[in-house]
Amino acid sequence: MEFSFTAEQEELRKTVRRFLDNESTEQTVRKLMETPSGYDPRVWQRMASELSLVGLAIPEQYGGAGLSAVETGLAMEEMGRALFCGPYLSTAVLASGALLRCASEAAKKRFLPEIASGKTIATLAVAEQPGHLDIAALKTSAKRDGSSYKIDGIKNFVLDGASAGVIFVAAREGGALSLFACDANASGLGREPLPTLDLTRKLGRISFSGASAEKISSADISAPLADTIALATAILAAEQAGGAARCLDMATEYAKTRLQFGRAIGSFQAIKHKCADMLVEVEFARSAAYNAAFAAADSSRDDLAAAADIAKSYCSEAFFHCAAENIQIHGGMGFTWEHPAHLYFKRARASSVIFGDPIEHRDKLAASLGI
Amino acid sequence: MEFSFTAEQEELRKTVRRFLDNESTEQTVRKLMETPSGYDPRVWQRMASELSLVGLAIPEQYGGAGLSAVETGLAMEEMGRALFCGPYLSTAVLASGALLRCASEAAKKRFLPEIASGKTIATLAVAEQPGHLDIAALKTSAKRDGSSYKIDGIKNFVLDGASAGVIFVAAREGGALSLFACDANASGLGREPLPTLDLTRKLGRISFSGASAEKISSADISAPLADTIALATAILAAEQAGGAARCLDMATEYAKTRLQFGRAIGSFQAIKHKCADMLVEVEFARSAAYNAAFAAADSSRDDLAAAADIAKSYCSEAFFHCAAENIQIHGGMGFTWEHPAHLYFKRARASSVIFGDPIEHRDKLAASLGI
Amino acid sequence: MPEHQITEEEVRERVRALLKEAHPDKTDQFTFRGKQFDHGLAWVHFPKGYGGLGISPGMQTIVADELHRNAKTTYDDMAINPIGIGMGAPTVLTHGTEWMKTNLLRRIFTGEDIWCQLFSEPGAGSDVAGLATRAVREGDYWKVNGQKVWTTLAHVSRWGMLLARTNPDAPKHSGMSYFLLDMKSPGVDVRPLYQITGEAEFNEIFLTDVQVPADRIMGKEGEGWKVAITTLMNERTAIGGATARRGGGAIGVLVDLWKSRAPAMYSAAHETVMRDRITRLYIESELLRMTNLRARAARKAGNPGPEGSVAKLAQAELNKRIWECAMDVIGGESLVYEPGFARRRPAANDHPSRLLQAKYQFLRSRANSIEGGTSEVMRNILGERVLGLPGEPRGDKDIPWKNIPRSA
Amino acid sequence: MPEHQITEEEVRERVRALLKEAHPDKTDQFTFRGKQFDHGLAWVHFPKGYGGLGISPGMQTIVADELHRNAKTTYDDMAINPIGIGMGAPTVLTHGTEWMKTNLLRRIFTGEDIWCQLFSEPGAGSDVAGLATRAVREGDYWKVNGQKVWTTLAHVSRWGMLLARTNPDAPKHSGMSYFLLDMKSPGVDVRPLYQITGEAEFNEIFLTDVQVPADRIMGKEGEGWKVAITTLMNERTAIGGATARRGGGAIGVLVDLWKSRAPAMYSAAHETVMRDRITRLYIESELLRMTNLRARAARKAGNPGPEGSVAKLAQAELNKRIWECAMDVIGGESLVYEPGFARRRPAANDHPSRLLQAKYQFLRSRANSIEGGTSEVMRNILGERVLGLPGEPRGDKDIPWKNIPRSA
Repeated sequence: MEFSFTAEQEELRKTVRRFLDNESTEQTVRKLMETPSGYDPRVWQRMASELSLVGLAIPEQYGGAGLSAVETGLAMEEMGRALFCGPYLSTAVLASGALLRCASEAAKKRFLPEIASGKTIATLAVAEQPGHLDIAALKTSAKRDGSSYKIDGIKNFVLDGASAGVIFVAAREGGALSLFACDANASGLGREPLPTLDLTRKLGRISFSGASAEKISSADISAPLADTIALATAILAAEQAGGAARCLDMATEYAKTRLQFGRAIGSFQAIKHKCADMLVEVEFARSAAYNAAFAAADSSRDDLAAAADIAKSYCSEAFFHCAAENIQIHGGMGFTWEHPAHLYFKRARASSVIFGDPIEHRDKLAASLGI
Repeated sequence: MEFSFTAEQEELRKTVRRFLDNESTEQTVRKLMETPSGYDPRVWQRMASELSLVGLAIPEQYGGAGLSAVETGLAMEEMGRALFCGPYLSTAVLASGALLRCASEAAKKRFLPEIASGKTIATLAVAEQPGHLDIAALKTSAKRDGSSYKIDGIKNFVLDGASAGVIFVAAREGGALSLFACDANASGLGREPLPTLDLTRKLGRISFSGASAEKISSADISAPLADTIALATAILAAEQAGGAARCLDMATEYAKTRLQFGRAIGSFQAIKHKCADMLVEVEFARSAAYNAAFAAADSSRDDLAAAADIAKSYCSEAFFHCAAENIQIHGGMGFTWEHPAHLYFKRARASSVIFGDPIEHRDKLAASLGI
Repeated sequence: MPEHQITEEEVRERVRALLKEAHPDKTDQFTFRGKQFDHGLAWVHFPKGYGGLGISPGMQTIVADELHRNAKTTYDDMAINPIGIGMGAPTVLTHGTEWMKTNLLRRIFTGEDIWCQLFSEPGAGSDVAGLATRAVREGDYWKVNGQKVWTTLAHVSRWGMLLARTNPDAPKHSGMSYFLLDMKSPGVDVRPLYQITGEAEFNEIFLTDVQVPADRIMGKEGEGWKVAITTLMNERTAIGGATARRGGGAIGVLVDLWKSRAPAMYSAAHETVMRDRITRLYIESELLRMTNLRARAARKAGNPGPEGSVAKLAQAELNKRIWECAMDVIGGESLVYEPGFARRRPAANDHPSRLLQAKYQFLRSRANSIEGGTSEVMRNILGERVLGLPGEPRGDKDIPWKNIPRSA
Repeated sequence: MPEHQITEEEVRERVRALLKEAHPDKTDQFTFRGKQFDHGLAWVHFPKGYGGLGISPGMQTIVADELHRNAKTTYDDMAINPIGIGMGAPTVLTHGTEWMKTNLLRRIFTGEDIWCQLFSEPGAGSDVAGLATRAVREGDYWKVNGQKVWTTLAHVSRWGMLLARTNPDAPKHSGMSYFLLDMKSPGVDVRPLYQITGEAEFNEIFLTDVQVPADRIMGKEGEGWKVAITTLMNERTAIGGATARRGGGAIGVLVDLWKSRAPAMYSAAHETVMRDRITRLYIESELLRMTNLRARAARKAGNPGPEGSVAKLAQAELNKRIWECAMDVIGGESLVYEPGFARRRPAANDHPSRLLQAKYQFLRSRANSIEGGTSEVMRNILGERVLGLPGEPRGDKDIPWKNIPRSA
């Protein structure tokens, strides 16, 4: 297994970090998190056109950069560090991932360039219940209505569900699961923004009451949809690894400069050893996220699902623990609204649930390993 | 709930500790653990006659001290501290507990005074398999043979199974479970001492091949036998609490006197905070063990099984953790044969398995609480 | 001393006498509690004349019991004036001037005067004795400048217990004095401090040229740390309160949430793993409760052991784990935060449903291991004061405070 | 320098040339490895004449590969002379005298001379630099007195790397010197040190008036710590070895034990909880393996990061948990210890079955977080050297060693 990045990949990381250092400051995050859409269209446009970040993993023939999940993961790791507010996971990972894996050539040609160019914010609506995400149990239904379809059902916890322009929705036509494209303004479509614990990532609840949609897949999408979600799970783990690393950096920096009893608190073993344990977690989280991204990018590997389960279960717990320890190390200050520690803590909690919690991922992994 | 001991109980604790300070020194423990029977008959005799420890919870009419599980628990806590080597759990807790709960008046009159006086070492043979102790699944069978019975089956991990003079065995006559008394010299009885991880507590494997035995119960003993095992579980938890407390004492003492980098290692937070966490565990373990002993002693309470599950699951993990941390705090020295730390570590590991491991106890507790 | 021989029955009689004079169901809080104070039934272990009878503190439960028997209206000290009653009154009794005892204790008990505590500073958290707020003597007054933080109830308080540095040339512990601060004095600026939940339970206090009359000092000049210890000791006792009911408190909410979860929300394997985790938390909650009962029994027997000191550390860490687990029980719904993060002052019973309570407490409980002594400080205390392990080498104890390095 | 341009193919040619001269399947270990040394194929990054070719250490894998291709007999450096090859040779190369390099390196590589390391003492564990073994100059000799401990292989060693105090008046780090000790010298008493498993992997060494010739010093007098650092750095590299195979090593044994457990040994709930725990350990084992691969890739790229330092800490703690879990899988059978605790020297392949291996490793692994740097010391290293956190105030650094308090 190769565990190193090319010079181009390292350069991409630096570029993204520089960009986010300017465009995703704490002040910006706080401003955006109080807005309904939770992102800045100007910045999104720059990410798409100047940095080609939105279409990183979209093939060049569809207007993308033609790179892979490895690059997407690197970019997301940096976004995790910076607590970037924007529809990257929904648009650049889930929606474009689903299009590439499930959709017809015509649909790819139609939607992918719009996504890559930053013109369209899109999302993928799958989950219906608050618990386990079970693709086989999805109930949202589609009924043929002339050349288009009518969708009925409720999709919950849809990433950027209230702000996306196009919603790709997994619905069942009889037994088979298909992918449908539904315009945000379609009649019969109700969108309710959810008040989120993590203000930096917006969620919506979408109710389809005979909402008009276009079918864009041919065969049953259960398998490619699961693959899409495994990909997004791997990329989300990279974001978590970045968040965990940033928490360690914040805690370490504070521990170096905060004096109590006449010494830097980082000179006390209670704090120093917490930081050391966080470091182990951060390095393990990175290994997990990189491995999952490599698995997604390497067509000769067949272990993406397992790698994603490993990455998400570990990175969720590592990020949560680092975010919690960061609060503890900051003491009372870390508990205030004005300090950013709580923003990472809430992000860590919320991202640990999306696509399945750690116990679920371990359950799936164990089943695949015969444990 | 009352959580204090009477002056008499406190005095008993002191007496037991004084006695064990002399009779269960590390040197004695090391000598006895290398012997097959693992105990010193002279000391056992003194415990029985001078201190009345063996018959503590045996009613006076059967030659005992007429006290309760509270006193037995206190005594066992002290034995746990001192790593006492002797058949207390088998003889004074399990065998006499089973007699009191399951046996006929005649059997009580015959066996209990002999046990209380120190004349008879006895044990109770129940478990057959290495896993879960399931009374309903016991297979050892009894067949009537004139006025006595023939027992067939194998009992495993029998406490002091190779040295006890009388073995009380749970066997099935048809569907009903009964208690039988089997002399150690009975024909058809095979006893194999097991090489134990914990050298300070002896175990045997007993095979009954038509071994001659006397039936000493009348009704089915499933319920009172379970009650006996709950009692023994509670008392074993007290022993574990004592062991954990002793490990904390050893670690603390060492941390005060061992100098590295010109300071006592206990002045480093890495060590100090380990000790503090051990202290929390030790106090919780004590609370758990006392509560279980009070539950066993108080006939108005019906929560012995739950209290024993709480106590044993918690005390097992607390003792193991304290024993492991004691080794770690002692560094290389704690890893040597010549230092007693490993004796506690092995005792902790072994006692966590006897009567069911922590997960099993939590499983039972959850079922009883409807969790 | 006849006071020491007052029997339980006599206490009950005194309560009944009080109730004849003023009944809480028929008078207001201030009137009734004022009478309760005058009858010596406010805090029975205080001396006569100061709201007590000079008898064992254990007798207070008899007062509560008898009041409960005879009246529907009951008052909770901790709701009325937690800091005043829990910490202010004992400090005034031990270190206050005669004027303070006579004029302040009764109004603390009635709740007419709410109190707050001004110890912590942005630069002095775990290291309270490192504080930098300066008090300089100017004639009959002390002029105070500095900043305090984490001040509960400051925005409604009449009096503040203020610890300030009066001698920067002395070592840190011996250069502080303890003042009674009139919170309405000019120069006292109280600002809400918003926390992770979006609420402002606490305040920041900016003190600018605040004048404190010279006779408002408690204890002697330079001996403020000694007085502060009295206050802090009473804080720890107040925090160490136990959940007296089996399966009550946080664990009760968790178990209820678990039992009422939607069927088949997760796989069977997931549910089994969660069940073991919840059972483990149940066990630890029970053992914390029992350890508190043991501590209470030991105190009663005049033989306090380490059980009490253990509770603060254990409770803080356990609470966090319970609410984390509750969020996992809630599953996807935990992504949604219905209470919102509106910046405001908290009110009682804000979160009536167990679901909302869990979400709120998940955030709020993060402070449990920080407030009233961080878990790291508690482990130091357990290690050093209970187990007798040596302290760390200290570079900040015997040098002038002004020479100790501190954060900007 | 033409050496630096030796290609992979040229290395393979040199190996084939060696094999023509001496083939391991046909000669004994000493002869073959002696020739390997002479061909510069012992440690290719060493200079010519000292068993190397002065090329990149990465090329050593080419040598191993080519040997493996052409011969059935393979030798494992770590089995033949772990301390001599792993730590002794680099130390001799860097700090040894010309005589040492010429006369010792070849015999280290062949395994004719086994080496051991004499640093740790009963009173100097984590604090190695606090050691008390004294070396006093007497004419052409140093007279050494003291006690060493944890000395692997001392009972079969020809040479020992001895760190001793030559100047007790100097601060601790600058009063030590580094000696090459002939283990057959009079006054060297090697005794087995039995451990928790009943085996004696280690020894205690008692040194009584041992004479060490003055030219057996390595580095300068008083600069022994510098030499010791070279030795220790190579120790850490040796310990940081990764399990290269997915699911191999300890976790492989655990998973095998789990898969082959008796059916229905425990309740379904019990099994599900265990399954989650094993899966968690599997994940962490995989991540440790991957982190080691990342460390290797980073070293290859000349850009070593923190991944390597993380491995020692993580592996020690993980190993303990894996073997604890294995015991829980075994259940009641874990009460039985078939290997026994006979006091003896360990041999290779002592515990062929997975069951016995688990029981043995359960005990043996307790030392993982102590040997080669305790987990507490490793956390200090990670905190200070990797994260840049400040050290603790030290009272033992700048005063004469003899004035530092130490254990009896």
